[in-house]
Amino acid sequence: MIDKTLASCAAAVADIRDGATVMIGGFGTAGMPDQLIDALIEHGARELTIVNNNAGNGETGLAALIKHKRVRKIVCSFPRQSDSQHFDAAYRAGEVELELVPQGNLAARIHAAGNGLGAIFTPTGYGTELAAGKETREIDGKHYVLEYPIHADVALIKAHRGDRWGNLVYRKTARNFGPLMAMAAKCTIAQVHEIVELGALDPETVVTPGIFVQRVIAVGHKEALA
Amino acid sequence: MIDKTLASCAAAVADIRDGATVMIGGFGTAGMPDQLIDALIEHGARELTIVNNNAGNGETGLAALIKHKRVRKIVCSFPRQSDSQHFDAAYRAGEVELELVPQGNLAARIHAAGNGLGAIFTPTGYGTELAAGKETREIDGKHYVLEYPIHADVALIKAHRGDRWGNLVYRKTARNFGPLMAMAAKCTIAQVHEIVELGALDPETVVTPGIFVQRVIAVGHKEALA
Amino acid sequence: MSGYQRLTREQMAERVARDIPEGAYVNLGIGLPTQVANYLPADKEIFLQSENGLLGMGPAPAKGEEDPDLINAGKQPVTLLTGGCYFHHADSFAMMRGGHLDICVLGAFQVSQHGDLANWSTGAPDAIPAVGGAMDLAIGAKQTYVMMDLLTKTGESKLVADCTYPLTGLRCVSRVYSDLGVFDLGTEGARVVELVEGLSIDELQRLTGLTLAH
Amino acid sequence: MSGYQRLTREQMAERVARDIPEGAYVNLGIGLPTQVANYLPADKEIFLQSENGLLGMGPAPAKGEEDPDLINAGKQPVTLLTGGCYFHHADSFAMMRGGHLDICVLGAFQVSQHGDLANWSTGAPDAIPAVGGAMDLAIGAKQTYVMMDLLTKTGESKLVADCTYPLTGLRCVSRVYSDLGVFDLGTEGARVVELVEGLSIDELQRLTGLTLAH
Repeated sequence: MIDKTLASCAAAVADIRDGATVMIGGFGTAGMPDQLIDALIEHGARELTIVNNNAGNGETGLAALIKHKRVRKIVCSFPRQSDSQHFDAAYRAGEVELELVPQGNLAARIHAAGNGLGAIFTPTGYGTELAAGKETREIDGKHYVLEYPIHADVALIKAHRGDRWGNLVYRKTARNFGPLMAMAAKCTIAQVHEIVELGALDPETVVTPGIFVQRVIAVGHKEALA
Repeated sequence: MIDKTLASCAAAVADIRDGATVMIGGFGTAGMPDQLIDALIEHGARELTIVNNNAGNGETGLAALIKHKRVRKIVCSFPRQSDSQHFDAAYRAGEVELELVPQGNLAARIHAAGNGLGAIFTPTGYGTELAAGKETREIDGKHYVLEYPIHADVALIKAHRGDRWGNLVYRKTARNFGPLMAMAAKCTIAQVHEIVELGALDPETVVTPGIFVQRVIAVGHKEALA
Repeated sequence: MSGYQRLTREQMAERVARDIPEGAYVNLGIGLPTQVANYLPADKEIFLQSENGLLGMGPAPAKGEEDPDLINAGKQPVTLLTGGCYFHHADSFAMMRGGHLDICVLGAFQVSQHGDLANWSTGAPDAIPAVGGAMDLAIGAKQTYVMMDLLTKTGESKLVADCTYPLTGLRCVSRVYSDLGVFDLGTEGARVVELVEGLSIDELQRLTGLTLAH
Repeated sequence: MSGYQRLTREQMAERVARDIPEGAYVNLGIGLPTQVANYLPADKEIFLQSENGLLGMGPAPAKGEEDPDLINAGKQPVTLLTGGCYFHHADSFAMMRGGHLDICVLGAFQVSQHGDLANWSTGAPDAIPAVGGAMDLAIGAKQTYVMMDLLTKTGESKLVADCTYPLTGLRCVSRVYSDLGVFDLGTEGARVVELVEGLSIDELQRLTGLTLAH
């Protein structure tokens, strides 16, 4: 019997190594796998490259990971926010390297990794400084920039429900990067509100098929969730 | 009020022009939009370029379209089958041009069109005669072939349920190319078993959001469908 | 000063809203463009997309009804209309980059008369850069509109011959809605579509330093 | 002829099945490889993927229970296991091309000692070509196994120094399961993993015309 569920977030992140590339789901705090990040902080891996849309909000989740000085580099689209103080400080201190990627290129490059593509000609960023030095090409009268896939050693994502085969469904806009990151990482770890019996998820509505997920951990419902 | 539903397949295909590129959903007969194809035959458009996984089975659907000599070119992965007699005859008679595309490249090229990419480096076909003359590149030690998106004027697809905004859900393996083609065509026409009230489709489980669909026609349930 | 009255931000939002037809798929950028939603006619169905994964975005929820899993691109709580749906980021940006959105409304630091857009960075050497979905939105929609005050607080025109701030996209803005008038942009330069009352073309050319067709 | 007994197709399918571990994600190609499913142990959970959009494929349905919307890549009616799911073609080929499948089992016209595969076309000038998902499967899975009779009906080896038929993929096959033995392939050439009883390496080298490590 295949059972991808684990009892604790600590067990799920225990083999993440120093220097690993870790994708973290979420758009702001929606879909941010807080408990897994807390476990990662506790675990202690350092010199991480983090792929996320943002660079942390407030004091928890990715912001806490940065605060604890575990992050060497961040690949993201929108680091600077009103509550990104820990990133701001680390960046200004030269402790964290930043690779700024337009959000659509970020999604497309993660998607390309999951799909096994070698590179993609993307329309976004052409003629801007974020494409400086990159290969460009005119195709059918439009200009494109060549962008490479973003792969990861580990993806930490948050889903709504999961089963022991790793099938996942998400909740509202907390879905965001989760399904893409699950496809692009060697090991995808999902924290879910609830683990359900095999077969309880409608096969027509599974968003992330289990093949893309290696570990599932139930962290319980938040009060507000329907 | 926006209402994308139409009363008949005939009305839905009435503006398809001679020489149009028409994507047709389906893998074999699963997901093949038979009623829309029948209407297209009746409508009479000629010199069509058809994009489908196959090149017709038996006497109905795409096979009938070929039999009626409406097809100038087929872009597909698997034309030759035990029941592809109409394609076989037209091809041997030199009446139909064939562009043979590996199935994964077909899916990826359609997907690239829907996503606005200019081209993709794909792993499939490298070193084979289906990549002859195509640009190739070694990226991180692997070899890739440059493939271009496939766009269409029209996509004819079959879904299970739809609403007046064009949101669609599919049924089992009849989903196949439908969601991709809907993204890659200027005008996507979906035949569905049933049109439901707005809101009857769970927003978490819509597979094709209405933005990708221009016309929806109910053709009734087949008996066997649960 | 001349005897003209600048449009308020609310009036600008109302003006943009008037040009959005029923059935349009629209992305409203963070900040001022978000206010356009307040002026869309209730009797027309217009589809608002938010790049974090929803189509058919509704108004802000009532107090106490906020759901942290249901937010817009500005990370504010929103609602979903009946008939709306959720999707992941790749599908969301497919909508934006694949030419499926009809209209995108963005703010700007500068727009060139030919439609170049600068709205993500002032190029200040000590600033932390952030781009989000701005570059994707700028080049992806069928029509990209900009909504901005025509002049900076110090009186410099934000509609310029050539952008001096870092670019978001090239030749991507087709129309500018400003507090002083509406402009169509293109290879021929800027054309005045309408002006606030009391403002002359001559005065507008003086304020922008541009030759404006009309 | 020597005193050895070729494996039947059923025995070959059983032999392949024995090497598929619990938890593996597997695509079984059309034709002979499909039979491997009949020999997978019932007490182990192995995930069969079919490229037309399902994971967790179950056995053929009972007579009268066929659903035309639930078929495999060979267009035969199948069932879905509890815990299986459906997806569209892009996601399906992402599984195949993105390195997510552990094992893919294919038939072949020829396999070179270095792992080149020819299984989609005999190159006959009047044949109508068809490739389907063969090229995607060949290069996408972590391990690509081939299952075939070692010799053609006329006695020519299908394990060859270099393929003469049009290629499906380069250096993609890691292992061949044949009616006469099992071979590992790689840059060093073919290595015999096991032989049917009564067959000698010498005889096998004579039949294939290859130098075989063992």
